[in-house]
Amino acid sequence: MTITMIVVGLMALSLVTYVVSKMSKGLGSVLTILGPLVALLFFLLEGSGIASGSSIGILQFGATKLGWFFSVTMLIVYGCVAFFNPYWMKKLVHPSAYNMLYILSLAGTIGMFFAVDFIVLFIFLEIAVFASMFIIPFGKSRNAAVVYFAMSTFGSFAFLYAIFMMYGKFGSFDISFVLGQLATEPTTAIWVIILMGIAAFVKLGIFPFHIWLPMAHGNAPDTFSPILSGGLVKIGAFIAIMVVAIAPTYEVLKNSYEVMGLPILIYIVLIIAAISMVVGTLMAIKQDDAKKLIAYSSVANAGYIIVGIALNDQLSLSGAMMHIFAHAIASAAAFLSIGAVSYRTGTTKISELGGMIQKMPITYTVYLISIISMAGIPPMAGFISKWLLFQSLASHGLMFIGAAAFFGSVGSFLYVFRPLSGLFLGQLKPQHNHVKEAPIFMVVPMVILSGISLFFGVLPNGLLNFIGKIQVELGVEGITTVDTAIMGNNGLLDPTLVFINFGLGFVKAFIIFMSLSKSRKVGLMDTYTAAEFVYDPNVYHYAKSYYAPIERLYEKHPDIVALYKGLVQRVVDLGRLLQFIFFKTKPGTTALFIVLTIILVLWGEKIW
Amino acid sequence: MKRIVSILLVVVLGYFVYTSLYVDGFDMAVSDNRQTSISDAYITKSVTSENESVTYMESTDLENGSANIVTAIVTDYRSFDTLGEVTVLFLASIGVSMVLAGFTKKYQFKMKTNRILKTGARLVVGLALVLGVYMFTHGHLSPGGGFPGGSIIGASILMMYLSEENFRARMASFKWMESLAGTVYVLIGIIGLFVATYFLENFLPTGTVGALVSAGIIPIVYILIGLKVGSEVSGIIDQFLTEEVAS
Amino acid sequence: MSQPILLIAIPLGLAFLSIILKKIKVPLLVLGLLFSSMLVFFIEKKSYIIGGFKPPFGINLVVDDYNLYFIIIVNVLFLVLVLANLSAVKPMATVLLVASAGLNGLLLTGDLFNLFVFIEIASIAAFILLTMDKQFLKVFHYIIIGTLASSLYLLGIVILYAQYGTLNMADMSGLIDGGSITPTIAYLLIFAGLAVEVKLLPFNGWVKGVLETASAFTGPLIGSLYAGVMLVVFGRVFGGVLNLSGTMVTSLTIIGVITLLAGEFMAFQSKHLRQVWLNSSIAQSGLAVILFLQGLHHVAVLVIVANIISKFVLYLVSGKIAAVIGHDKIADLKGIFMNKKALGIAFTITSLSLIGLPLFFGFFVKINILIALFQSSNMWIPALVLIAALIESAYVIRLLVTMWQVGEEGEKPETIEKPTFSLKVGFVTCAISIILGLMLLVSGVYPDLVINQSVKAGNVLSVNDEIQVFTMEGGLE
Amino acid sequence: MMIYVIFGFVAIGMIFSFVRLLKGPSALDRVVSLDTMNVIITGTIVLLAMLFENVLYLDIAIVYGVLAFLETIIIAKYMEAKV
Amino acid sequence: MRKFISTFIVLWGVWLLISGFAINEVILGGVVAIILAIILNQYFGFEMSVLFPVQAIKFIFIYVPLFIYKLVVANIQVAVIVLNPKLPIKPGFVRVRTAIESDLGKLTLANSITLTPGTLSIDIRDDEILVHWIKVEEEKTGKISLDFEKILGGIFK
Amino acid sequence: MSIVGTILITLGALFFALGGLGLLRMPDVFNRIQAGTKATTLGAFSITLGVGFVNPSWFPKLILLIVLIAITNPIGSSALARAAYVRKEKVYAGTTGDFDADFAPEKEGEA
Amino acid sequence: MIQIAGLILILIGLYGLITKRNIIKMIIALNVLEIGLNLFIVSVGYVQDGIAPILTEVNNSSGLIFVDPLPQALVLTAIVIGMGTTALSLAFARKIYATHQTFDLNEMGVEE
Ligand code: NA
Ligand code: NA
Repeated sequence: MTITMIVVGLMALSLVTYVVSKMSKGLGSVLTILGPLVALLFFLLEGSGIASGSSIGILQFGATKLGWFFSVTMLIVYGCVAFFNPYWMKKLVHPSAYNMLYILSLAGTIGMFFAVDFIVLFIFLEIAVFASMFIIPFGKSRNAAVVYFAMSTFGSFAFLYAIFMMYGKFGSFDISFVLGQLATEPTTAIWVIILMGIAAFVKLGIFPFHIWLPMAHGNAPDTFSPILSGGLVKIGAFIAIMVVAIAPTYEVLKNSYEVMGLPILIYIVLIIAAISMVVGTLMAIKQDDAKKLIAYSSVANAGYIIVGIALNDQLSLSGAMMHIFAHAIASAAAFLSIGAVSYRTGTTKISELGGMIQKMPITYTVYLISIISMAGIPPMAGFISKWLLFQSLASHGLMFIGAAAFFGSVGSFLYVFRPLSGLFLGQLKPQHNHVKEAPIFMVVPMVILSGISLFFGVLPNGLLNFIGKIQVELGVEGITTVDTAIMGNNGLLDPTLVFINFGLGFVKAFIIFMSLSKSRKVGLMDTYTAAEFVYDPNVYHYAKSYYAPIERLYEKHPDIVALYKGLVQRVVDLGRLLQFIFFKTKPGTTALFIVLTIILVLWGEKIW
Repeated sequence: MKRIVSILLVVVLGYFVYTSLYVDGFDMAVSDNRQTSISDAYITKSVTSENESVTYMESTDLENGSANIVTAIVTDYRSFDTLGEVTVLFLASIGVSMVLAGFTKKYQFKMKTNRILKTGARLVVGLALVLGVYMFTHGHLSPGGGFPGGSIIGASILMMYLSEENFRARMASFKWMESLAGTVYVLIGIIGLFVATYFLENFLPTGTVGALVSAGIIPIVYILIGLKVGSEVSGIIDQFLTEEVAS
Repeated sequence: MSQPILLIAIPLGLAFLSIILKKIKVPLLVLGLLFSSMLVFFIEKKSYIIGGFKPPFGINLVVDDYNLYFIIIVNVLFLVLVLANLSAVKPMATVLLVASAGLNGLLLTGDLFNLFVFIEIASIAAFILLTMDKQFLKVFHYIIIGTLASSLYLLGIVILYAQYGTLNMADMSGLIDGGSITPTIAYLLIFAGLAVEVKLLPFNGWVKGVLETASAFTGPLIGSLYAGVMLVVFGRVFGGVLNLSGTMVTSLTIIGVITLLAGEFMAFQSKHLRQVWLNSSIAQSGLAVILFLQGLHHVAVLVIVANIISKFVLYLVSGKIAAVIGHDKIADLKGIFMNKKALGIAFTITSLSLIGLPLFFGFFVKINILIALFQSSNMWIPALVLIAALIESAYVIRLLVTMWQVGEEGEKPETIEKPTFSLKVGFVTCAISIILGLMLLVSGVYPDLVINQSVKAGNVLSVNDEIQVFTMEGGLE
Repeated sequence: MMIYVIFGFVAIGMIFSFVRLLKGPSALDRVVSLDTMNVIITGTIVLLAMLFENVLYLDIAIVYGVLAFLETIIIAKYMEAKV
Repeated sequence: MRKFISTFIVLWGVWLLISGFAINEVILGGVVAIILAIILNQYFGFEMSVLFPVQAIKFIFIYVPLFIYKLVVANIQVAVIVLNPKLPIKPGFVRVRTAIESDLGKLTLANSITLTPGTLSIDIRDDEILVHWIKVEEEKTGKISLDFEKILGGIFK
Repeated sequence: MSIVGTILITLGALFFALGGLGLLRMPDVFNRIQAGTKATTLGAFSITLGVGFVNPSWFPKLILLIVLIAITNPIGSSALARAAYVRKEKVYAGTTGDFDADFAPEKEGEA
Repeated sequence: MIQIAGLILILIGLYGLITKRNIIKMIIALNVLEIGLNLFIVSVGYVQDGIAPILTEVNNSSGLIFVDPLPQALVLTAIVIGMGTTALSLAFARKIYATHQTFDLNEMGVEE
């Protein structure tokens, strides 16, 4: 099996899926499971040395470890999430289209990761974008898709412009060749770096390009939110790595003004990443919708990824890649668990739920593990990556960024706890009494993902060693590991040891909890206030206005969305104005315009 | 205010156009180069062969035997333009009748007939009709031709409408004339393509320059144009002199 | 007898005949168009003399790489359009025959004055055809401005005639390239005349009134075929005959750029389907004009081809929708495709091609535009082109999402009842839309034939050996 | 020499009529002056025929005469109807 | 038939006046005149008696000279008025009776009145002609058309 | 022969001038029609005839032209005068007779 | 001279088109413009001492100096085409009048 065959195969499969789905929705949705799993199998069997395959026209792929890493991550997410698809067939308005686009977006991402030439990369990038874009409105929002696509296209076009700037200078679209030449054209290079950086930011959902993320992730069908958050945003990370690690960015910037020993541009990027962490965290805290909450957490996590990539050293880059993987798995799992709850209850609003732990304990556990990983708490994979990043930040002495990262980590406790307590803990609502645990084929993938989070949190070194090889491929010193421990700048981290400690602590806590269990469960309807029966207990549900005191602190925060809305309104106004001027006319006005134009052009001729 | 601005604009435009045409090096007065160009060949009728000179009532079998050189251009050298022009008029007449489709009752002026006019117009109509026919049968010899000839026919119909309250032209027969004339024009073109080599080729002998029977298909084409234009103009006039009938 | 003149003569002859053979008008129309659509495949590329007078003395028709494909596209689509609206064409059969002849004349003629005649024929036919939509006042605007435009054009070519003593395009081009004083004003007048026809801002005051109410018949005809042909004419005149240089190029390019951007801005705020497409057409015309002015003829040709086909489908479907629903207010078209998926898919493919997404033909158009612009060291124009494309993407996607999805913002579609009305659209319309959509898809995956043809077409106007294009097969050539 | 005198008279006639055209005061006055000018123009074309020794101008004069008559009666009819 | 022939003759005559008398033109003119006469026959009311040549001669040799004479007189009269700084006019509307019945005759009479001294025909109603007179002399009202009436009465009925 | 021609032509041109003057000087529209039409008609006759004397071979066409003018000019004048009468155009103060209902052209439906 | 007159007529026509709101007046303005244009075209063909381009018994040889016949042919075409468009636009004007009972755009409530 070659990459070309896999990519083309997936694209063909997407069409086949459509046709099959038209005949049988169920069979079609099974294909969406088989597709990524078979592809994943091939990747795992062939390993990172997988053959690229002969080119078809311009479609030429080159095997890289980086691409392999990203592809496998993506395939795990797609493969696991796909198990949910059969359950959603009845809920979707256009199930056949969903299945087709699901596979097509996967094909897009895989194709993009292995492209050797910019245009091919761009083609697959756009395929991934528009395929996923069409799925989003199958969920709750129509505007989300448009916002997603518009922002994404903004990024894509910035990228495209950069591609063509390089093409204009070097006459080629070959990625390695063109990026290799960049250092010879510093002015172009800086523009290219900025434009491609913007593209990466947009795709990854970095502030201030993050607004599409909560809209899209929060409103996409429940089966697709995990893909968006776990998978597709990572395209941005891929582009970011391309900009910083593959392109000779540091070489280009070596003569530029430096802050804290870093080129100013890099430092600005770090600041923006830090803002992302803070904004993402703060916004996540105040979300009532679990899916939006996770989406905002993705914004914060993207900040970590960008920090790691931007610093581009041994620890940071490996941390970034580890985080890409860990976050992909964890956020996919988290979204899936919310999806499972939604499957049973029909809502994802925290305030409308509660006590789901009683009905869906496995789902609860999956969610718990995922958010622990996302918050960077041992013993999950997310902890490893954050530890590496903190190590790198500390070694650079970047205290400000470090502080932001720390704030993000603390804040994440707050926001992950909100659904945990509001949605899973607390009182069960009467209308959810009949709710059962998620069906088995939804449970299996969630458990697998949680297992992965846990496994690489405990034994990350297999993965880290591979990341080290990728780093070497990218020309950065690889991360080094010793047995089960990871070499940091100021010490070793042995995740296994950490896990054992945490495990012991957890066991202790569990024993204490069980032995001291004297509390009584009180039904939600069994509530009195001032000796008065509460007829609408929902108002007093404790998940309602969960963090009201904290939220009040930044109640009147400036809203970036308003800024974008303003921008769109300006476009609309301008359009209206133009239409008014040119079209609300009588023939005489048009004649006047014609005369005026002729005069102006002739005048121009006279002046120049 | 609007008027003043408009005047100003138009004046400025005029100034710019004037300077670019007559001041800035590009001289519209240069006309000599034209005589060495296309028209020169038209005048000496030497587009396809090299004619030294053409003499009235002497030169025979030229590529184009029309004594009126404008006619030569209109119905032969650039006959294709003319076919297009005929088509425009044809379209206009169809368009007018479609736009005014609901207008079917004859338009009556509020006043009764002017008897002086009524009698006089009949005389003039006869004269004008002869004149019109004369023009399109002599287009290759004298000024005029199919278009003015046809227009005069249309004008005489208009005169009839104006002077006689009960007059209605027989539009059906005009339609036939219009249709047949147009079709035959195209057919002549196609015959040129098949019998000779080119579309609209002048495949008949061109005779002696200046003779009534000369210039090959030119007089035929002009007669067709005359009939066609006449019937179209009449049709247009007929349409305009009807008023809308509430349906 | 593969004589291109027959593409003009036969429809004209039939048009004249159809006046008396009223009863078989429609068969005559179909027959004539069928004949044309078949004939186009047998035409050889060369110059055809009319009347036996070699150019520049006589009028000639030119068939070359530049116009051959357009002749094929336009004639076939014309037939297709008539077939799709067969029940509506009866009163217009004669005019349609003339319109067909007019469009062919515009594409074929090698003479500047003859071009004027065909502009008039085509425009007057359009005026009359547009009366089908009963918007007399709006068409009147078009008549006045269209006539003003052709008068300006005529003034321009007469000035050129005064200078060069010829009306033949090839002859004129040779004399102009031979170096003489440049009659700027003539170029500008010709530009103004053609700008009205190709809908450049601010020359296009007539467009909105005419196209926003266009039917499934007049829409594709005026918005796609006429627009395409007029752009081809624009390219022929400004790419092949006149030799613009200096400030003039800049000034006129600015007009093109303004048109492009303003078109997209106006489309973005449009609330009606056909209003969106007409504004989008304006923008695309601006783009094609920019490319012609910059000498990037081959990509301009690509833009025109893509635009003819996509606008054809879009206007056709939009017109049918408006006819069935009674209006085309986008907000009220929620989920309209749910019960007519085949039509929706064709519409979607076409729209996606329009905004240049990969897998669709439009993508290669966009990429090749950028290649060409960057190759000629343009930095600002591609940036603006991309901004325009961004706006276009946004409104097209918004439109598609609306038309495929039911329910209000925030509602889950699965809980909403699907619309029960059915979009009664004839089989022919669906079939046509789908076939054209598939063409965009196929040429989106394998665009090489079209792209290579466009390079040949561009080279007809001005030979450029340096042209690089991006195709599926060869990558960069 | 004579030709100047002749054209001088013609010009005077033309100018006077033109002044009436401009002065009006009623629309009909202007039409009357147009009618008069048409006759003068017809005569002038005949003069030009003599001057250019070209018989073809007479055809033009005849056609002009017919059309001028038509113009006059159309306007008269129109004026009459539009009381 | 008589209508047709008279129409044909007039049309042919006009043609020949325009085109000259070359044989080709005579033939062509004849053909054209026949066709036009057929077409116009239904619209052309006037017809000629068998005495047409006599009428024509009378018309040309008696009416025309009188007409020209009157015309010249009329113009001199107008010229005198116009050139007179005082502009001595005394305009008025008067009615003139005529005994002529044929339309063509009435037309000729009205035209003659228009082109002769100081008078302008405005309209014909039955046997009256409304005339604008530039210098009204009440007693002469009846005489305005007398001369013409006599001659035309001899030609037309 | 051409002397006669020249004289006739000159006279004709003179009449044109007089016609113009009449048109200009006359006080009301009826009088203007009188003055303008008569003078210019005679002028046209005179010129046409004069040209005929200069170029005798043109006589047929010229006669046709004269006949044409002789028919059309008075009719045109009458039509205009009738319009003026119907419209009750302002007349010169001393005009006798008036807009006689008895002779006003019939309105439609009256007759 | 005639050329300038033609240009001035074109400008007057343009002025009329810009300022007039009465559709009949607009048609008239357009016609004025077209007349100016036609005048201009004819004047382009003017040749010093040129005669009308028709061979006659008097001017019997192609060796004489004729004015350029081509612009005259073009003008003939332009006139007829102008006549066609004028007829059509007048028909539209009548139709519009029948609907709106006025020729004035301002009175039709056409949005400015
Ligand atoms: Na025109
Ligand atoms: Na050139």
